Formats: sequence, structure tokens, C-alpha cells
Amino acid sequence: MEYLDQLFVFAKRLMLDLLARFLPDWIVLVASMVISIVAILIFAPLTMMYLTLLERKVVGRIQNRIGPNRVGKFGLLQPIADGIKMLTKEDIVPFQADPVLHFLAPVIIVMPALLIFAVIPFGRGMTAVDLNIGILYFIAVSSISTIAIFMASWGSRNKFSLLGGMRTVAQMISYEVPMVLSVVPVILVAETLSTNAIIEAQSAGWFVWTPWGLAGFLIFFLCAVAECNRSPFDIPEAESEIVAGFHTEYSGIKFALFYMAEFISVFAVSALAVTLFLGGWKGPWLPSWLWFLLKAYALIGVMFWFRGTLPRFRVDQLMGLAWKFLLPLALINIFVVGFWYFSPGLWKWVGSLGILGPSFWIFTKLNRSYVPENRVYRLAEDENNETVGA
Amino acid sequence: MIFGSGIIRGMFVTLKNFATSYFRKPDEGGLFTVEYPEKRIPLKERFRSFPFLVYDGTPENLRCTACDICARECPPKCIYVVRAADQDGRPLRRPAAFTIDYSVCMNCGMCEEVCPFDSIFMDHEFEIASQDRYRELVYTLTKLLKSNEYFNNIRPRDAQAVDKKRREAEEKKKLAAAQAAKPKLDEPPKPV
Amino acid sequence: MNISEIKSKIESALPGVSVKIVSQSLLVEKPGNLTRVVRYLKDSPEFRMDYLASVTGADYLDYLESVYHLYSMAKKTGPIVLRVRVRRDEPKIPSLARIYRGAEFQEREAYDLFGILYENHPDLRRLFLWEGFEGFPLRKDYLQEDSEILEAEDIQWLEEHGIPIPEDIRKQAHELKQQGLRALAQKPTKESGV
Amino acid sequence: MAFAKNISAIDQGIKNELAQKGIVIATLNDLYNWGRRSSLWPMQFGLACCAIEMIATACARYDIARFGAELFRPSPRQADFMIISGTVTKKMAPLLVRLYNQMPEPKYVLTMGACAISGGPFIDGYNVLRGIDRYIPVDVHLPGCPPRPEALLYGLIQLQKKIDSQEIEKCEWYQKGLKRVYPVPEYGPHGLIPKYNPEVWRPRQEELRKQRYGQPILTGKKTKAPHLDVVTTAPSS
Amino acid sequence: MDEKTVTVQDTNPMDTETLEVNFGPQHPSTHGVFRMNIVLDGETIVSVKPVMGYLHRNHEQIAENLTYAAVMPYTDRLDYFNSMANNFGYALAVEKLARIEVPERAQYIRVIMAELTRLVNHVSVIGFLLNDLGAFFTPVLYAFREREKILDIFEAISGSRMMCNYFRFGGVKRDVSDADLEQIRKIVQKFPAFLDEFEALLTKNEILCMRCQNVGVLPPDLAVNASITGPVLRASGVNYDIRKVDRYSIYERFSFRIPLGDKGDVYDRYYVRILEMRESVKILEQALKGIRPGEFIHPKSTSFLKLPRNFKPPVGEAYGRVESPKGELGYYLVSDGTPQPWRYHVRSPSLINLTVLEDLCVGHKVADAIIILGSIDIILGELDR
Repeated sequence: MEYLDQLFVFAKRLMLDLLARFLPDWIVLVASMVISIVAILIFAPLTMMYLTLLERKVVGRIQNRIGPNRVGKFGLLQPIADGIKMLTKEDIVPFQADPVLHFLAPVIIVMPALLIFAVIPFGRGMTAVDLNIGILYFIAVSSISTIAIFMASWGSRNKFSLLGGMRTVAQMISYEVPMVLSVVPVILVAETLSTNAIIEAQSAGWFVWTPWGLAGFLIFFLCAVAECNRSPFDIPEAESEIVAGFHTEYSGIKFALFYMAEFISVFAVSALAVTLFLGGWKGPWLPSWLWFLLKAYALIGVMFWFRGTLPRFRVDQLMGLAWKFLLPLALINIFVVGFWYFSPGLWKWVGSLGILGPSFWIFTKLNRSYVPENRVYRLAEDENNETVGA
Repeated sequence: MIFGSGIIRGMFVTLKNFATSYFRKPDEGGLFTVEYPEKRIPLKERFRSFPFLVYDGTPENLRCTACDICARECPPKCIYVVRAADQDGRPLRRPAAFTIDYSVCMNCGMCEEVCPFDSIFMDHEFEIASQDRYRELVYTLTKLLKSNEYFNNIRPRDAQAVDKKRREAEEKKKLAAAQAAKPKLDEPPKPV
Repeated sequence: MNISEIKSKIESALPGVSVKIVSQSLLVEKPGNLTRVVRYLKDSPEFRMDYLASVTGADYLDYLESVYHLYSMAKKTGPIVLRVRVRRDEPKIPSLARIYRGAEFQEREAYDLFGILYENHPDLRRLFLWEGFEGFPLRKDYLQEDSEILEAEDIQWLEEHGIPIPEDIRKQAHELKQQGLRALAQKPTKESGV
Repeated sequence: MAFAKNISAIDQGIKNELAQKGIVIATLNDLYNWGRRSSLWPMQFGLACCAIEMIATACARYDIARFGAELFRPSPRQADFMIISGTVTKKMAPLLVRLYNQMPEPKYVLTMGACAISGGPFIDGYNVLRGIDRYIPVDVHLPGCPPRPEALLYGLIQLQKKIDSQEIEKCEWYQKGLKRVYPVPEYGPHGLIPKYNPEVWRPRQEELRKQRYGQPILTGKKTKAPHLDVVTTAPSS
Repeated sequence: MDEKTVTVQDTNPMDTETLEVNFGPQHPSTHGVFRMNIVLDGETIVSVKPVMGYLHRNHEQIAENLTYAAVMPYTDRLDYFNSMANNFGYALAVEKLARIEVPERAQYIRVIMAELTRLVNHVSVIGFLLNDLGAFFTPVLYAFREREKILDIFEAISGSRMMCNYFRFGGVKRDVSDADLEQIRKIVQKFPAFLDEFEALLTKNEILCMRCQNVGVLPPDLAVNASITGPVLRASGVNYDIRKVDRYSIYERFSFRIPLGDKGDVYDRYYVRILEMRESVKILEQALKGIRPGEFIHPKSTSFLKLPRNFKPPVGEAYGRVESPKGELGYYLVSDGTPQPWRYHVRSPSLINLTVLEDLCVGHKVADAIIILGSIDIILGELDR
């Protein structure tokens, strides 16, 4: 059990031990880094490729159809075929586009997505870099992708791209605020910014089982979905409105990179949500990394489920949701966690729920334009009619 | 009503469909897909794709008399008939060339409806695709001819009705011929 | 109410307007009077023809015609069919688009296909075809182009774009130009069946 | 060139022999073709009636996703092939040519339905283009009006077969200096200028329709107008 | 996609630049090859100019040169979602012109087919509307699942899934067998359950309500003045349904109600369609109960079915209209006594309902323009003809 749990850690240590026998220490250090990086570089694109397949399959099943199943057994080779095709496609740079920006954007957008992997604790002792400011690092790095997307949209010289880019910037900056604020309670309770330490702090119980944890989790997850431009917050690449948004003018491998960045960040934010609220790799019986992956994939599954079900918001509603609804709730949630921390026994529950419930209600009332109206429809029966003319 | 309850209800509908796609029957919310090249949806008897010409027995014995009605009534004008002639130039009651441009045909079934000789019918064959529209999609007489057995095979009800009608007409003709006792078989048809 | 009653009502209410009965419809004899008739039919409480169902043009060789089908949504009655005839060389009919918004696109369509000029129309442009299209294709004298024969302007365009032109095509176009002919549709070689 | 042909022929022979013995040799070429064939993303746009059948093909009953082709891309930059699903009018044709030019190589065109192939039932219209192959090369023609969704899948399989038969060293899009971009026709006073692109398409000598019917003058055949004024009895409603 | 110019509208330094965006003709959600020139201020629409004709395939010109019977398959291709309704309107117009009677069984078959078509159309339209709203194809696929079941029936009866070409002057092309009727009964029985599921997915969905309510409000007086018809008109609260007003065919025998909207926004247009489907199911149930054996075509009509060229209606004109799922579909015919009509005109609801597009869109966001277009329910084949 222990072996299974620490499989990857042992494997890495074994390799390093081998190297340490006949190489100086600094090389071993470098090698340690390289091994971690290579592992991430293999894992991330593989994840991305199979997430695309998973999405196609899941959405297919939701729609009562099969999904890809003819390329390889169960369509398992489908992502590879897609990859080969993308690699061999012609790369078009539009005539009027800014070639430098157009080229750099897809390169830059993949980087933050990959960088986030550094602080994700995949299992017990399986964090590439256990930064003591891991969460801060995540927030800082993930905001880079906004710039890349804006570069792509500006560099393409296409109106749909530009619209998509403007939407993206507005959306990502807005949603970052409630997202960060929803993480604050966790940091306050865990008294640390390190991802590993946050998981350790959840030994007694996952944060999601507390009122503030649940609220924080929901806010974080919604914002995370928005940060990845996933449905129902996918307005930056809204197909039905602005064709393909910021990547309208991208073809071939560059487009694949955008696709990859999207799916990698889907995995990254799910992993972070698991770390922050769902107890990370903690769980009985199974190896820790398996637990972690299971939880992360469950969240990703929910994202696919959203995609299969929900229509998307309009841009002003999207902003309203962030600023008028999620942000105040996140702020109140910080207050609630303080209450939780300092009040005894049952009072914790009564008080927290007593604050969160009414405030949720109040904010829905305040945002009345978002609440469905009840409509009345008349059903007209026969009416007399006479004919004039013919 | 709590804000968000409608969304959750919708989510359960899709979840239900996701789950039922694994074990229900196709028309009860299960997997609705028919995997085409291997499995096929049975074609309805009256399904019409493209016209073909029926012959009885051998391809020489075709029913078409080159009356040209189908060509005239064809809405997009995709049928071209040339009447055959014997050595003296007298027109015969058979086509020398019968061409249907499948790339223009609109599958309306008008030719089948107007044909007075039960010769032209709509086929079930829809798997036609080509890279050269002139060479492969312009169907000539040899490609158009199909046997009555084939017709009976794809559209049994219609074919049997046609066969019955033709048999009766044949018998009536025989009867009339026997009564007249002086058959005029070689009378040339009037040119159209 | 039958058609002759409607006719007499209109004529008595609107002095100076003469209406003729043509096959169960009312022909407004002077196109200029159309708006008055329509306004009367729309506003008078007896008719309340508030719904203009259809506007269409037609070409009768000697004249062009515009046909209107009026119904009443309020009283659920109708139709009253109005028609206006104009000369081919001066096809001007007052537009109903200011009275019925619904006439806007339909009149544009009739203009596009028949060349009937609706005066006072807010935006009388071609609806289906592009600006620069010559002729009005639903008029009975319209001849469409022969789509297989290239003409001089095609050749010129092809040359500008550097596309190699086979000699026979070039020759054909040249001959056409010399004869001063356009490659328009030709008379059917045989009874075309249509 | 003959030499290369020889070699590929020998290659093929050896490969077949080995395949019979159960050994599969995947060459670079096979991998290349397999990848392109298995991931054909169509461009998302519909022209007319056939578009509905195209949507039906993507829907649950037929599920084009099984072939990995359900990702209809709204942007031409990301599409691999174009399904021309419906009547191409003269007003639309220049845009189609432009869209074709915007697609990245390797690109394919599948005409779905009679209208896209030849004008179909609307062939005689003044605004209907008699086949999109006048301006851009077409890889698969799929007749029918509209073709059944199964027929579209069949067409897709045919396209896959065509891709399978291509060879990486002979693909035209890898030839130097060759880019399949066709000039966009312009609107003229009677139709498009030019009427066709002789580089892509030439009129056939044995055009049956023209022989039989000439170019039918559609409008302008009748010379006697009806006189509605003399009609006295109303059609009963 | 093609023009890339940013126009500066005014020289006033306080003005922001407006952006002219070209939606279509190739655009994922213009329902075909429709084009809108939208001028945007940020994301807000300043003006919308529809440009059409990209599918103008000369239906009227071609029909004026065909025999009356040969026009029938062309009407299928007008509104290619509901060929049966198009056939119905054309058959009515010609029957009016040539004074042809229709036997009772044929009337029943016609009503059944027309109402099935209405189900197909409305359910697909709602699916496409949701697609425009950004739901990733799921509602469309559920809608098309039901559509396939109904199309199977159309195929069994008429021979083609979409282009039915089924109606004839004085009846229908073929009789409907009892097995087919049984199949229709089964579908009609199951349809309400599907509608319930569909509604559970959509009707109360907060995002859908947010997006659709109070967007694109069409006031009733403008709707009447702009000749809007069909569900769009009724969503604005105007009680006008040609099935009730004209009582064509045998609609007066069925009891059904006309759902009327409250506000006339996109949501009402969506929900009126749902309610209309429920009413259609009622009509279908009654029609399936009432259908009796009999002639499916008038015996006099069979003579010119075999030789369409001999069918020459007397000189005159006729305007036949039906309540197609999109609105009033009218056919205006002028006969000159020859086998071909002298003038043939289609009053297409899709085109005329678009008149108010700009009024509905201005002041809303880009995304709204698309759902407003989706809720008006246009079909390019009928719009451009």
C-alpha cells in the first residue's frame, strides 16, 4: 500500500540515488528538477489530449449518442489523430495581422497553464515545488493568460477576435477578484499559503463540509469555470456570437496550443479546487495520487456536464454576476470564517448559516433583474369571425 | 424558489440522459445512434432516391417505350431520352439512349408518377458519391436498367401491385387480340 | 359584405377616387389615389384593415401591376384585394411603407424583381440581388445570361488575375464582341417542354 | 518521377506481402494519412436544405462524431474540409471562394446535394450558380436532394478513402510555391464575372441539357397576358 | 469576416468609436446565409441592417415556367423544415383557383401532417434558439431525436424525410396505412412526456430566463402594423391564428386554443411555441380519433395526376394562405389558362417577420441580436426564395 501510494516518489528517488553515486550534488539537484519538469511536460499534454476525448464522449452520452469510437478502440486514438493532423496543418498568418503578437500569443498562453502544475500536490509528497506561497503563485501565474489572449485578439486584426479579446479581459479580471477572495477563508483557517500545508490542515475534515467552505467552494468553482472560459461563461469564444473569439484567426498547431491551454487550465483549476476545499489527496484505501486524480476528474466532469447543459450568459450579466453577486458573497464569506473561527460549538453552524443564508437571499433580491419572472399566458378559445370581400 | 434551482433541475435532465444512454432502449432515452456503415436503419418501402428503369427478364426486354413523358414532366429537366429507330429511320418503341443526370435530379418522384408504362421507378440506392460529376453521375441506359426482381425486392408492395396490373392488362390484351383474331402487332407507334 | 358594396363605400367616402372591380378585387384606377384608399380602409371603423398581408408585383406585358391583400386582425375579416396598374416605362406607385411597416420588405422585393418604383419608400434598394445588377428578372422580357460562354469582360478579368485562358475560349469571346452580341439565353433549340 | 513511382510500387508490393503475413508496417505516409483521415473537422456553415440534413448527421441518430468529425469549426482557419450543403447562388459564390481561400492546407471540399454540384433543381435560375466546381476544385460529389444523413457519412468515408490514397511526397500543398488560392469572382450586371474559372472547370462538349433544351429562356416565353378583367365568377373559397 | 474596417463615426473627441461588424453570411448562428451588418458601440447595438438574397434561388421564376403539379416539389424546398405545411398552402391556393374539392379522409391526413410538421418545426426552433444562447448542442440534439421519429413517419408515408412532395390538388399522393397511423399515435402519445422533459431542461433555467426575458420586446401594435404573423405575433398578445380565422381545411372540427403571450419578448416567443406544441398534440389526438376510411384523393383529380400538362385552371387569381409554423404562408397565383401559372408569388412569413429586426435589436447587446433572430425563426429558403 505504502509502495503504491509513493510509487512515483520512490521512482524519482531511485533515479536520483543512481545518479548520486557517480555525479556531484548539484547535478543531482538539476536532475531532480528536470525529472519533475519532464513528468509535468508529459502529463499535461496527455491530460489535455484525453480530456478532449473525455469531453466529446461525455457530451455525446449526455446527448444520447456515442461520440468518437472508430479511431482506435473506443476512439482512444482520436486525440493522437487530432494531434497529427494539427501538426501537419498549414499555419496561416493573416495578411494584416501583427506577426510577432500573432506568433507569441499561443506560446505565452500555454506557459502559465503549465507553470501552475508546479505547485499542485498530486499526492503525498508529490508536489514539484512545495512553495510556501503556493496559492499566491497560482494567482499570480494564472493571470498571465489574460495577456496572451489579448495579444492573440489584438494581433489577429479581426473584429471577432477583438470582441472576444475585450470580453476575455473584462471577464478574467472580474472573476479573479471573487476567486481570490474565496480562497482567503481557506488561507485564514489553514494559516498558510502552501498547498501541501492546506491539505494537511484538512486532516480533520474537508473544508467543503463547513458552511463557509461550501460557499467558498461554490464561488471558487464558478470563478474557476469562468477563468477557463468554459460554459456557461464561455463568452470569449462564444461560437454562436463571435465565431471563435480570440482564436478565430489561428490554424494548425497554434490553434492546438490554445486548445491545450484551455484544457490544461481546466485540469489545473480543478486540481486547485480539490486542494483547497476537497481535502486534496486525502482519502481512505486508495493511493493518494489516485484520490487526487479522481476528485479532480470529478470536478472536470462537472464542467463537462455544465457544458452539455447550460446556455451561456450575456456579457453584462456575466460581469454583474461577478461584481454584484459573487464578490459580496465572497466578502461576507470572509466575515463568516472569522465568526466560525472564534465562536464555540454549535454556534459556529447556527451563526455561519444564519449569515450566509440571508445574505444569499438578499443578494438575489437585490439583483432582481436576474431572477426569472413568472409569466402568465392566455389561451384564447374560439372567436366569431365574418368574412368580407371574396 | 431558490435562485439556481431551475439550473439544477436542467442538470438532472442531462444527467438522466447520460445515465440512461447506457442501459435504456433507443426510443426510451437510450443510445439513439445507429452505427451506419455496419448497422443500418431499415429503409422504408416508399423511400425514393433516384430513378431507375425496370426490365422484365432480360435487359433487352425493357418496359420503356421512349414516350418522353417523364422527360417533359421532370421538374428540373434531368431526363434525356432518345428514341431508337430501325434501319429505315422509322421510330421504334424503345429508347436508343436514356440518360438521367443524377447530379440534377431532385428525387421528387414525378417521373414515377407520370410514367404510363410502369417503367421508371425510384430506387433505394443512396450510396452514390463520386469525384467526377460528369463521368459518374450522369447515368446512361446500361447503368439505369435494373430487373423487375430487384424492384420486387426493394419495394415488394408497389412491385406486386404493378405486376398485377400489368398481368391483367396483358390478359385483357390477349383476350381482345383473340376476339379480333386479326392482331396488328407491327403497327408503328405514332411519333411524339 | 360583397365586393361591389365595398367599391361603392370607398367611392362615396372618397370623392374623386374611382375604383374598378377586376376579378373580385378592386383596381384603383389612379395610382396616386392608392394611399387615400388604403388609409380609408385602415382607419374607417367599418373595415379596420390593419394588416397588410401581401404585396406583390406582376408583369402583364402591357402594364405592371402591384397587388395588395388587406386583412383585418381586429375584426378578423378579409381579404380586400387592391391592385394598381402602371405603365412599364414609368412604373411609379406610392409606397405603403409609411402606413404599414410590413410593406417595407415586400415593396423592396417587388422593386428588385419587377422594377416597380415605390415613391416615398424609406429605403428602396435591391433586396435579393446586388447593386449593379441590370434588369428586373421577373419581368417577362428579361433574358438571363448564358452561363457557359465567356464574354470579353470575363476574359479581361481573367487576364488581370493572371489566369491562363485557353485559345478557343478567347476566340469565342472575341467573336461575340465583334458581332456586338451578348451571351444571353438563346431560343430553345427544341420544344423545351416547359 | 518514374523512379519514385517504381519505388512506391515496390513498397506497396512488399507491404501487401507483409500484411498477408500479419505484419503491419506503418510508414510515415500511413501515419500522416491516418491522422488526417481520422480527424476531419468540417466547417460549420449551412447554405440551404442540405444543411439541415448535415445537422441531422451530427445529431444522435447518425452521429458523425463516431468518425471524429463532429467538431464543426465556425472559423475557416480551423477547418479541414468544407461541406457545401445547399444551393450556391451567384450572390454567395464569391464568399464561398473566399472561405475556401481562407482554409489552411490540406483542405477538401465535399459538395452535398444536387444544388451544390450542378445547380440541381434550381439550375435554370438567374441567380443560381451551376455548380461550385466552376470556381474551386471539389473532391467528392454527393448527389441527392437532399442526400440522406447516411449518404453524407458515405461521402465522408469516400473522402477518407481519397485521403488514404494520397502520398506525402506528392501532395500538392507541399509543392514549392503552390498555394491553392483561387481568385474571387465579382458581381457583374447579369451574374458573376467570370462565369467560370477555366483553370478549374471547362464546359463540356457533351452537355446534354444544352443540346436538348438550349438555354431555356425562362422568363419571357409567354407572349399573351391573361385578362383578369373579363373574369366574372369568383373562385369559390 | 471579410471586411475589416473600423469606422470613426464622429469627430467629437468624447464619442467612442463604433465598430461595424458583419455577421454572416457564413456565421454559425445566422440560420443559413443571412447577413446582418451590425454597428456596435462597445457591445451595444446601434443599428442592424439585414442583407439577404444569398439564397435567392429564383423559386418564383422557375415555378412560373413549370406545370402546376411540378411546382409542388419546389414548395418543399421553400421552408425546408416544414415541407408539408408548404405543400398545404400551395395545394389550397391551386384548389381555390381550379375549384377542386378535397375528400374528408384527405383533409384529415393533411391536418395530421401539418400538425406533425408544426411539432417538428417548433421543437427544432427551440433547439436552435438554445444553440444561439450557447447551450452546446444538447437541446438541438434532443429536439432532433424527436424530429427523427416524426421524419421516419414522413418517410414511410411520402417517401422522403424532408422533401415530402406529398400533397396533391384534391387530396394527397398516397393513402396512409393503418400501421402508419398506429405509429403516429404512438409518437403523439409520447410527445407530451418529451415536452415535459424539454421544459424541465429549459423553462425555469435561470440563465435562459436572464437571457430571454425582457429582450427584444415587440409591442402588439407594431407587430400588427409590420404584418408580423405566427408565434411571433401571438407572443405579443395578438389573437390571430389563420387556422381559427379562415377555418381552412377542417380545422373548425377540432377544439384547440391559441396561446397568447404576455410581453412579446424572446422568452414569450419561446414559451408560446411550447404551448402551441401542446395544442397541436391535442389536434392530432382528435384527428387520429376522427379519421375514417375513405378516398385519399378526389377521383376527378387522379386524371391530371397522370398528365400534369393537361391541368389548366381557368383564368383568374387566387390567394391561399395557411398558418405555417412560421406564420402566414400565402401563395398568390394568377392563371392564364395554360398549364403554367402566369404569376406565382409566395408571401413568406420569414421575410416579413424580419421587418422589425432592427426595432427589436437596437439598444441590446450583440448576443441578444442573435437570440432575437433565433426567436423570430427564419428559414433562408423561404426568406430569399
